[in-house]
Amino acid sequence: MYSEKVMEHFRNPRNVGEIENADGIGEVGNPVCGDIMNIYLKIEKNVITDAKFKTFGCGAAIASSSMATELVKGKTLEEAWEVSNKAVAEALEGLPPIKMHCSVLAEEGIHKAINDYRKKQGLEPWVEKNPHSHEHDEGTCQQ
Amino acid sequence: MYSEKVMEHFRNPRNVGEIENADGIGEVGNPVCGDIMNIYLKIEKNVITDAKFKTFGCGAAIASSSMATELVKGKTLEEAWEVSNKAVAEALEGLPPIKMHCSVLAEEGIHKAINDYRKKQGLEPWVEKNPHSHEHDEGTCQQ
Amino acid sequence: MGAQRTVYMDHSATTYVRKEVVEAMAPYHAENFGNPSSIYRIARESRRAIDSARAEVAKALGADPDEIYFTSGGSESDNWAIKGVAFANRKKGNHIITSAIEHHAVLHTCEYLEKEGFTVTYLPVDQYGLVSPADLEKAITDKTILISVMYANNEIGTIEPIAELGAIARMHKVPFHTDAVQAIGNIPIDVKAQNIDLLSLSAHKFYGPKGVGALYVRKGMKIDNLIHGGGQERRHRAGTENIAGIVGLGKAIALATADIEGHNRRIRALRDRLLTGILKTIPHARLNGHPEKRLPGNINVSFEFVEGESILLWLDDEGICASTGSACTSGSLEPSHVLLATGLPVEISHGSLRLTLGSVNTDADVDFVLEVLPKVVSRLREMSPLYKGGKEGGCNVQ
Amino acid sequence: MGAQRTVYMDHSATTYVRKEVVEAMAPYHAENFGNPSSIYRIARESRRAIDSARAEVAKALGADPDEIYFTSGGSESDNWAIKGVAFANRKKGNHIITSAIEHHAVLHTCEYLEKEGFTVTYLPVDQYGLVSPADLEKAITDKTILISVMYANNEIGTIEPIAELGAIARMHKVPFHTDAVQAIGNIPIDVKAQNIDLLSLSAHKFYGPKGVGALYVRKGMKIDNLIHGGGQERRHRAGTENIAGIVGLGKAIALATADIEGHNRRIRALRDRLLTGILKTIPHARLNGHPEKRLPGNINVSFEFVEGESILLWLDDEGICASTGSACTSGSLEPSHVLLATGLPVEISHGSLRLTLGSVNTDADVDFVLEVLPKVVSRLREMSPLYKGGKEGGCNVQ
Ligand SMILES: Cc1ncc(COP(=O)(O)O)c(C=O)c1O
Ligand SMILES: Cc1ncc(COP(=O)(O)O)c(C=O)c1O
Repeated sequence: MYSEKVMEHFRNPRNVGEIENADGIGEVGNPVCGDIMNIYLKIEKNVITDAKFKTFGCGAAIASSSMATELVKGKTLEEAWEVSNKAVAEALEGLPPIKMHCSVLAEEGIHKAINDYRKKQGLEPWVEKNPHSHEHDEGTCQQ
Repeated sequence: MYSEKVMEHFRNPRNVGEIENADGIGEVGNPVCGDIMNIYLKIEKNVITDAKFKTFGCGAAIASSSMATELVKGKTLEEAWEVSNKAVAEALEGLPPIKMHCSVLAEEGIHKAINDYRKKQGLEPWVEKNPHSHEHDEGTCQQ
Repeated sequence: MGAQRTVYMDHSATTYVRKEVVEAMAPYHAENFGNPSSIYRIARESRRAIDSARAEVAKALGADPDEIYFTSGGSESDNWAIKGVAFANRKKGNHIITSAIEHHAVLHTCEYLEKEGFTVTYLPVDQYGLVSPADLEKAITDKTILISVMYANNEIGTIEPIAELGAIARMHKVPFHTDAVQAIGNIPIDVKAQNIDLLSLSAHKFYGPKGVGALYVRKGMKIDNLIHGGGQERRHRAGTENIAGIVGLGKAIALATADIEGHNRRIRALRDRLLTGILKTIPHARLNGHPEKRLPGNINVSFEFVEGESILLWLDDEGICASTGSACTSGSLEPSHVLLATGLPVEISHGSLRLTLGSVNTDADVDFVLEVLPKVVSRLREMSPLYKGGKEGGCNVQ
Repeated sequence: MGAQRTVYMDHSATTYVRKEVVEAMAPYHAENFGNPSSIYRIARESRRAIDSARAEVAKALGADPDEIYFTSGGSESDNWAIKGVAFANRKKGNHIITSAIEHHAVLHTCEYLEKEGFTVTYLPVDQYGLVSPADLEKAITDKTILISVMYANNEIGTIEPIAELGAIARMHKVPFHTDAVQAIGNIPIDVKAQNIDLLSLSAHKFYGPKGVGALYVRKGMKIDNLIHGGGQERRHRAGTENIAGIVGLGKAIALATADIEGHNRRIRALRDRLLTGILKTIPHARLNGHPEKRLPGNINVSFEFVEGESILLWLDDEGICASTGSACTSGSLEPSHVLLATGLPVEISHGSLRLTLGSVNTDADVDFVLEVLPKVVSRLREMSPLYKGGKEGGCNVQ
């Protein structure tokens, strides 16, 4: 059911762990729904110099976290903000339809970590351009 | 589905044919129902000295005609009247439930031939003791 | 008695499973047995096998793979199509149109729906068993929610004008189902070109295994499930998949549709020689069904003055496998509803014989039947009270 | 990666077909393929084969052969039993009682009937998954027309007090159905002694083929047909019989019930060693289901802080076949309705693993799982944000 790329990132996830004193942290998901992602960013001069994650979830959730952190490393915050869930899924050579929400979660985690950083800097948080259906809010896990 | 005995009487039916100037003739059944039996009896001194049949019908109908004519040969009319459909079926080592009506038809054919004889002799026809549901009347072929 | 040889001429009742199909199925019993809903390797292998069988069925019909649902056979497919569409569209209307000569899987389902408050029109057929497109058009009302007409009849082999009927249904926006159980492998089918919305098929009629079939459901159809439960068949047909059976169905349909014309040419030649021989050597015999628009292997003849089962028993003694009426109702005393619908008198319909030729048959088989059958019929006629040397009809006796 | 070995521990999802069964089925594909409704020799052979399979099933259940009807599997049997009894008894009442932990083949059928105007009571279960006879008794009203409680649960293995539930149903004269799909071959069943009126079974759960099952229907039950059509199965289940499948079912049930105790003893010993090992080596693990009243091969454990699918993927990489939730719903995100019904918190239910042992498993298999599984769980816990060295529960995060 999963692409080779997904399985490769699941088996050898990149960037597992936490960053001590991370500049931005994004916690998304809900244990009731079976997936939680914590994203940790190290940011220097508007550039993401390191990214790590901790994830409770299925194979797609782990692979999406791994891929998303890979994709944003080295990018400016503006560039990183543009890394969409689609980009994550594509980089993974596709996800089963039923698992697309995992890539959404990864995008949300990155966004939340960036806005966490911006808030700590006293900046306005950026607004989601394409708000997802927020299926993970309020303990409802509808697809 | 048929016993060996049924098949044997089907393959080698006894008493096929008509009796010229038969003393009693019984015609029963209905082509609409898929079976017709004509029974011919030769009767001398109240004894059936010969019996023949012609039948249009399934394997069980042919075997029942064959067996019934065999059973009544040599019997007095009173004895022959008592040859029931059950006796015919038993002599055939059983009939499938769906085919029991064929043995009923054979009994009716014998009865009708006997009463035909009695009427020709100016005698009262005998009355059926256990009238069957007469499934072959009036073109209805209900089992 | 014990027959020396077997001549199987009942391919419309069922076929043997061909060698290539048995072989294709073999690995799915004891080795690749994984439940395709599971996640691990042997289960993914099952999933792949089912996907590729689905693709074969889709290709054979000109459909999309995700319009194909596997079932347990033709009867389930018919029941599902008819009840599923009827119940799902009950708010729109309660009128169903079908024909008088459908298989019982369609007719008895319709009768059941009549008890549930639906109204059913049973279209008549002409003497050849053909449904008239004009009759269909007239029968459609604004309450009509389903039309179901079989592709080819199982008893008399008549092929219905499906494309025309489908076009009328489409014009009136009524879902159109066809029971193609007897047609697959004999007639090239294209569900899109022929405006077919739902189509039933069953593997054991084209050299596949018994107990597996499929329903084609055009995308966008409203249809209730018949078997609820697990999420199999994209949530439309519950039950752990019969993988070996599905693989067998896929292989069988691919083989059956690979060279329909070549197959037909051979079968038709045998059939025509047999039919001509029967009609020439046996008096008071008549062909039932359409002279040309019929399945290539089908012969259905009525012999006056004799009854069908007796013929079958004698043929069986000689090793010839045939049927009378439809296979499902043999053993019952009711005359064929199909023959009656074509206007054949009841008493003659009792004496009908169906011979359906298929892959296994040879010229020698035809010769053998032509040798045996006339003897059997004349032997039975000799003991028939209806037969007076053929001078008198059987219908007016008594 | 490519696993060196395969350790199959998903016998509740499906089993391989055992050798004796494959062999018993073999003649019915290409040789004895006759349609049992037909009259000729090869067809009578099919009829005989079906009759003797029916006798085997009857013997295994303590039923009469003419109380056994062959179907396409457990799901069809469940659908037929429930819809058939519900629709046939609609005039008497519209109330159905079942349990909260039934298989979806029962639950979704009940939900469908709710849309059709029936009322359904879903009996709760205790922390072990047991239905209480007292609850059943209280739920019965004078409108109750059917009670359906499964014999043994497919996820957590809990065995229900069927004889007691059956006695209550009988006392109130309500038909009692049990889904025994997981029980056959594991528990000796006697439908008469246990007051069972209808019972579903499926061959692929006891080393038989997929796509074939049976429904036991006690004589005198009022039940509508689910699949209408030909006169097969004494006019109660239409469709040309899946002879090979039915023969396989007959053989498989005879073998599976020949020595239930011997079979269980062996499986239970392996299971207990595996379970003890898991609970000893993996912290924050808990057993789901009843400690004693459970299927001999069933283990269902929850591991806090990790998610089930990830465990399965890693196990698959090592060649271990297992499942999480029920096989039919894996791939879905919904937590198991069974685990939730036992009161397990949602977040923990996501981390459940089902290992179901069967004939093929050995001591070496158990050793291998005990070697691999702890590593997998700890590896996943290391990357889990919920796991803080086990000091904090997973439930109250956020
Ligand atoms: C308890 C239970 N009932 C019903 C079924 C359905 O059986 P089948 O998949 O054979 O239709 C299953 C297995 O899938 C089951 O475990
Ligand atoms: C036209 C037609 N429809 C439906 C069926 C039923 O198919 P099955 O016996 O596979 O259920 C048959 C054959 O029996 C048939 O000939």
